[in-house]
Amino acid sequence: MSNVILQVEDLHTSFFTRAGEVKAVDGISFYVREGETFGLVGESACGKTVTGLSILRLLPEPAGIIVGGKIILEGKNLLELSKKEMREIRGEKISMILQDPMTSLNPVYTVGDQIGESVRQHQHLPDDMVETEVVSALRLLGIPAPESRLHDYPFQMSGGMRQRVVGSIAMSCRPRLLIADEPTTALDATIQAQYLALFRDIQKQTDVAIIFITHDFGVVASICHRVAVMYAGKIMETASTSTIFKTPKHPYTSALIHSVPRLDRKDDRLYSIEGQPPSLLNLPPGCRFAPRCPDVQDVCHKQQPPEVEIGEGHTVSCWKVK
Amino acid sequence: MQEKDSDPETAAKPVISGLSRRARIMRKLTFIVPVIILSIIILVAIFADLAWLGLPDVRLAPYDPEKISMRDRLMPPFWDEEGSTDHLLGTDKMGRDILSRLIFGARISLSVSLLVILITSFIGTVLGIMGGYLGGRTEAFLMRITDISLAFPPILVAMLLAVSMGPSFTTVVLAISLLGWAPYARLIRGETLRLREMDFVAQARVIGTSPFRIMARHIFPNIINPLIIIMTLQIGLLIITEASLSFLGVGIPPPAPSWGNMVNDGRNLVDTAWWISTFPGIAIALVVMSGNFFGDWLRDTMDPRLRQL
Amino acid sequence: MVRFIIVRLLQSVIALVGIAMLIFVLVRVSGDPALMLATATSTEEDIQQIRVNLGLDKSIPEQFWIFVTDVVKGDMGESLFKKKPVTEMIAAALPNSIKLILPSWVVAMLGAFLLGVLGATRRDGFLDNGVKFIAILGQALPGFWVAIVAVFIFSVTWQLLPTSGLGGPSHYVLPVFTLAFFLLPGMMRLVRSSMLDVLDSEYIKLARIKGLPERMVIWKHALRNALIAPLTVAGVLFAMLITGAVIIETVFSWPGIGFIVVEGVLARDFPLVQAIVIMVAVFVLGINLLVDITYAYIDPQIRYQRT
Amino acid sequence: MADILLEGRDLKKHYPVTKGLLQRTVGWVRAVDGVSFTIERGKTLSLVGESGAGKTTVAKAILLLERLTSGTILFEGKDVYKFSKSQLKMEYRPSVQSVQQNPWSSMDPRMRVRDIVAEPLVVNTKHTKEQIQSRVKELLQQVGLAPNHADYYPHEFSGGQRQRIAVARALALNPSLVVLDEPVSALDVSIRAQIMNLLKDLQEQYNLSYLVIAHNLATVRFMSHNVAIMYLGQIVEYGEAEEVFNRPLHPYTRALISASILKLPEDDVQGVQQIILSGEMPSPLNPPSGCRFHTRCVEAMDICSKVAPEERVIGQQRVKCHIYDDPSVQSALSSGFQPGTEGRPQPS
Repeated sequence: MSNVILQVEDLHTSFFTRAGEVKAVDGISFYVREGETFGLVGESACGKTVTGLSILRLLPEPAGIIVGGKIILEGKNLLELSKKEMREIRGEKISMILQDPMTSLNPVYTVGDQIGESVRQHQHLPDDMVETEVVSALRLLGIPAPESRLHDYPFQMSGGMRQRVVGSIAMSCRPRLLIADEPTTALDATIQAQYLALFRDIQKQTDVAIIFITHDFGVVASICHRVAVMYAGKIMETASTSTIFKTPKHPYTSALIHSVPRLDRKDDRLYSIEGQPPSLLNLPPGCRFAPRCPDVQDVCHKQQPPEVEIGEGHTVSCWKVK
Repeated sequence: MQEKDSDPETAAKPVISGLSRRARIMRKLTFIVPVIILSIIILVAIFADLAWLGLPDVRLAPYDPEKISMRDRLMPPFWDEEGSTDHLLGTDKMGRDILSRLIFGARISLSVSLLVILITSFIGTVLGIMGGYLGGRTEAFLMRITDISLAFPPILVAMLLAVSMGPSFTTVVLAISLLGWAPYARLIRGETLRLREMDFVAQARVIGTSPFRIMARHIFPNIINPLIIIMTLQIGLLIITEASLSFLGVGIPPPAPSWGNMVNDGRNLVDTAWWISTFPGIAIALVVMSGNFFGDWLRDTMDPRLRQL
Repeated sequence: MVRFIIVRLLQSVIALVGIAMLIFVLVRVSGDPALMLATATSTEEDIQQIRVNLGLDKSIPEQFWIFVTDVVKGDMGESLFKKKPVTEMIAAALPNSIKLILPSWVVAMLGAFLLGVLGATRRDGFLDNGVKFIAILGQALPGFWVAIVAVFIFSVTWQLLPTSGLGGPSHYVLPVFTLAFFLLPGMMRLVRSSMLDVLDSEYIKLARIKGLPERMVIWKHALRNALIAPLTVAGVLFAMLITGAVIIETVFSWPGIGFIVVEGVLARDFPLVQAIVIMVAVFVLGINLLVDITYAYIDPQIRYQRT
Repeated sequence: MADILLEGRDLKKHYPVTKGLLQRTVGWVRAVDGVSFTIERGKTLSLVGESGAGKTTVAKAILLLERLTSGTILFEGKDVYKFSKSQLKMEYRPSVQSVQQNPWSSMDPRMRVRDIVAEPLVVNTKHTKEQIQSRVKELLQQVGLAPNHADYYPHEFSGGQRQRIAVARALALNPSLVVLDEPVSALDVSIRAQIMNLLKDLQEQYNLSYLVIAHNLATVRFMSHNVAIMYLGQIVEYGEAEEVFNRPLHPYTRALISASILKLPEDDVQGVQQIILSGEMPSPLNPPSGCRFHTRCVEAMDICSKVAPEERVIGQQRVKCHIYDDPSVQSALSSGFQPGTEGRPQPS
C-alpha cells in the first residue's frame, strides 16, 4: 500500500456573510495515497469545491475562513504555515485544475509563457532549461507539436486542448498532489473520455495523488479508485469505487446512484429523491439528509450519526448502520 | 462551445459579501447622510418662496434675493466682527443677502438639473432600447451621434445657443439636453444588447410576442436599475455644468441668483470678500457629493455588476 | 488590420460631415453676424452689403458647399474680427492648449491608474476608502471654484505661483493640477472597477494556484487585462479636453483653444468657431482611431480578429 | 404510416465566412448540412451530438428563431415557410412551444410567475384576466407547484422548480410539439430525475410530441422513441432509440456510447468495447473532406477521406458509413449480426 500523501482531519470551513455563517464544510476527514485518485462527489453546494480551495488555502477573502481541523501534507499541517511557505507549496507540491478551460488561461499571454512562469517560480532554472521543461510538460499532456504550440495564444485552441494546457501548468513542477475541480464538465463526452484516459496514464508515470471533484457518476466510475460522497458539508460515505456502486450502505449514496439514468438499460421511470437540499444557513440539527431520507428514524432528526468504519477503508455516517 | 452538464454548484453559488463591520457602518452612512442633505435642499428649493401658491411675499429666505442695498455692501458673515446677524452669511458687492440668494439659487439649480434629467433620460432610453434591440439603421445612427457628441462638449453647445437665443432658463436646459442624452443611450444600448441574448427574450419571440411588447414588457423593466443609477449620478454633473455656464456668462442671466452667477460675482474679490464665491461653491459641492454618494450606494445595493458607471 | 482601419476611417468621415453640418447650421442660426459688424451709423444697405461679401445671402446648403470646397483648398475662412486666416489663429492657440492638456492628462492618468489599482487590491482598506473619498470630492467640486480657490491660496496669500497667463514652468503648476484634479476621479473609479472585475476571473485564481507572488499576479496578470476598458476612455478624454478645458483656460487666461472659442462665440465670429469645432472633431476622431489600434497590441485576440 | 406531426426535409443552414476588404465570401460554415427527420405525434425524437453538431440550430429553425438556407419544414404536411402571418399566429406558433436549457436566464427576472406562465395566453388569446389566472393555477398544479407560487419572482425558486415553471408556460396553449433544448443538463442529479419523470407523464397525459436536444446519452435513452446522432452538421445515424442503443452501427455512435456509459474499469458491459477517439474536434469552418468523421474514426478506410458516404437503410436504421457499402455486409446485418463486439463484419 503506497504511503499517505495528504491527511484531512475534521476540516471546518465557513463563509461569514451578512445573512449569517454559511457552514460550507462542517467537519470532514479523509486521506489520499500516492498514485491514487480519490473522488469527492456530490450535488451542488455540498462543499466539494470549498474543500479543494481549503486545502490550497485559496478561499475568497475576507468571507471564507477555515475555522477548524488539520490538513497534513507529508507530515506538515498546512494551516500552520506562513503565507510565504504556503505559496511555495502551491504549484510545486499541490496544484489544481479548474472547471472552465475558456476562462482559466490568461487571454493576453502565450501558452508557453503561462507554463514557463510556474517552472521559473519554483525551479529557478535558466531560460533555455525552462523551455525544455515547458515542452516536456506539454508532451506529458499529449499536446501534438509542442515546440510550435507553445507560441500560440489560448483563443487559438479548442476547449479540450486548453484544458490540456491547464493540465501542463499543473504538472509542470511534478506536484505530489493534484486537485481537479470538475475538469471535464465543460468538455464533450468523447473529449472527456480522452482527458480521463490521459490522466490515468499520467498517474501511472508520475505516481501523483489526485483529488477528483465531480458531480458526474460516470466520471467517478471511470477514473476514481476511492470515493467520498458528500451532502450539505459532510461526508456521508467513503469507500472503494466498486463498493460505492455495488454495495453502498448509506441511503443517500444508494438513492443518488439509483436516480442516475442508465445507458445500458431502458428504465420507464427514474427513482428520484423528493424535496430540496437544505440551506447551509440553518442546517437541521440531526443528520443533514434526514428530511429527505427514505429510511429515516426519529433519532436521525435529533443527533448527527458518528462516522463508523464497517470494512477496510469503508466508513459510513448513518444511524441505520451499526 | 456549448456547455455540457454545467455544474449547477458554480451557477448557484451563495452570494458571499463579507463586508467587515466598519465597512458596513460606512455603507449605512453613505446612504443616510446624502439623503438628509438632498431632502433639506429640495425642501429649501420648494419653499424658497410660496409664489407658486400665489403668496409671493411669504418666503423662507430672509430677504428678496435681488434687493440691492448699497449701504450694507460687502458685509462679511455674522461671526466676523464687521458682520451682523441681519445678514448671516454676509452680502455681495451690491449688498444683496448671500443666504437668500443661496436659497433661491437652490431652486434654480435643482429645477435645471431635474428638467434636463427627465428630457435626456427619456430620449436616451428610447433610442438606447431601439438601437440595442432593433440594431440596423437605428444602431448605426446612434453610434454616429455618439461619435459626434464627443466633439461637442455641452459648454460649447450651450454658448452657441445662449448667444443665438439669448441666455435664459430654457436655453440652458435645451443646450445641455441637445447632446446630453448620448451617455444614457450608450449605456442603455449596452444593457439591451446583453438582455437581447438572454433566453427569456428568445422565449418571448417563440410565442409570437411583437417586438414592441418585448421592448416595453421585457427590456424596459430590466434596465430601470442602471437608468436610476445614472440619473442620480447625473444630478451632480448637471449642477456643475449649469454653474460653469453661468460662470462663463452664458448660463442663467444675472441678476437671477444661480449658484454659478454667485461664484462668478465673487470671482476677482477672492482676497477681499472671500465669502461671496465660497458659500455657493460649498453649496454646489454638498449637493453634488450627496448625489454621487447616493448614486454609489444605489448601484452597490441594486446591481453591483454596474460598477463601471 | 487594414480593412478595420479603412472601415473606421469611413465611419469617422461620416461623423465629421455630420459635425460640420451641425456646427454650420448652429452658427448661422445663432444670430446674424452682419449686425455685429455693423457700426451704429451703418444703414440697412451697408448691412446688406456686409452680408453679400460674407456670402450670407445665399441659401445655407449653397454656403455649405462653398465652405467645403474652400476647406478642401485649405482655406477655412477668415476671422471676422482679427482679420487673420482662421487656421493661423488655431495654429497659435493649439500648442498652448496641448502644453496645458498633455501634462494634466499624464498626471491624471498616472494618478488614476496608481490609485485605482491600489484601491482595488486593498478593498475597504484605509487606502480604498481614501481613494473613494478623493474620487467623490474631485467630481463634486466645480472646476472653476477649485481654480479660484487655488489661485487665492497659492498666488494671492502665499505668493508662490503666478495668478495667470503663460510663462515659465511655475505658470503651469496651478492650471495643470486643477485640470488633473478634475480628470482624476472619473478615471480612477473606472480603473478600480475594471481591476475588480479582472481580479474575480478564473485565470487570476489560476495564477495564485501557481504560487506566484501577489505583486506578480496584480501587476503582470491583472493589470494588462484591466487596461483595456479604461484605455478607450483615457483616449477620448484627452481629445475632449481641447475644448473641455475652457473653464480652466478662462480662469487662468491661458491662450488655448478654449479661450479663443469663448471669445469667438461671444463675438459671433462664426468662421473661427466653425474651424475650431471641425479641427477639434478631426482631433477627437483621430485619437479614437489611435486608441482602437493600440487595443490590438494589448489584446492579441483583437489583433488576430482584425487581420 | 405513423401520424407525422412535423417533418424536416434536407434542412441546411450555412453561415458565410467573409474576408478581405470588400467582405468577399470566401467560404461557408455549413452548421446544418442536409438534415432530414420526422417527429411522430405523441412521440419523442432526440437530436444527440457534441458541440458544433448543429442540433441547437435545427431547434432554432423549427422555432422560427433562425431562417434556413434551404430545405423545408412540414407541419402537419404543410410547408411552414409558406404560412401566412395569420396562419403562423393561429396554427403554428400556439402549437410549437419550447423549454430552454438554463433555468436562470429563461425567465424575465422582473415578472412574477403568474405573468410568466400567462404571457403565451395574453399574447395569443383574447381570454379575460380571470380565465387566464385560473388556467395559470391549473398549469402550476400540473407541474407539481402550489397555486400560491404564482405570486413569487423567479429568483425565489430553485433550478428544478424554475424548470417546472418553464414547462407550465410551454403547456399554456395546449401545444402539440414542445422543443426541449437541454432541459435537464443544468440541474442536479436528483432534481434531474424529477423533471424527466414529469416530462414523460405529461407526454402520456396530453399526447405531446417532444424534440429533445441533448448531449447526455443516458438522458436521451430514457426520454426518446427515436434518435438522430449528429456530427458536424449531419445525421450519421437515425432510427428507433432501442435499436440504435442496442446495436449501434456508426463508429461515432459506438464511440459516444463508450464515452458516456457508466462502467467500472473492471466490469465489461455486454456489447460495448472501450473506444477512445483520438484527435481534436474539427472546426466547422473547414470540415474534413469525404466523411466528416474520418479524421477521428477508428475504422477509417481510405475511401472515407475521399467520398462522403451514402445513406444506407439497414433494418429500421439509417446510417452514413462506408462500412455498409458492401451489400453482403448489409444482408449479414439485417439477419441480426452484432457489429462492434466481434470487430467489423467480414464480407462473406
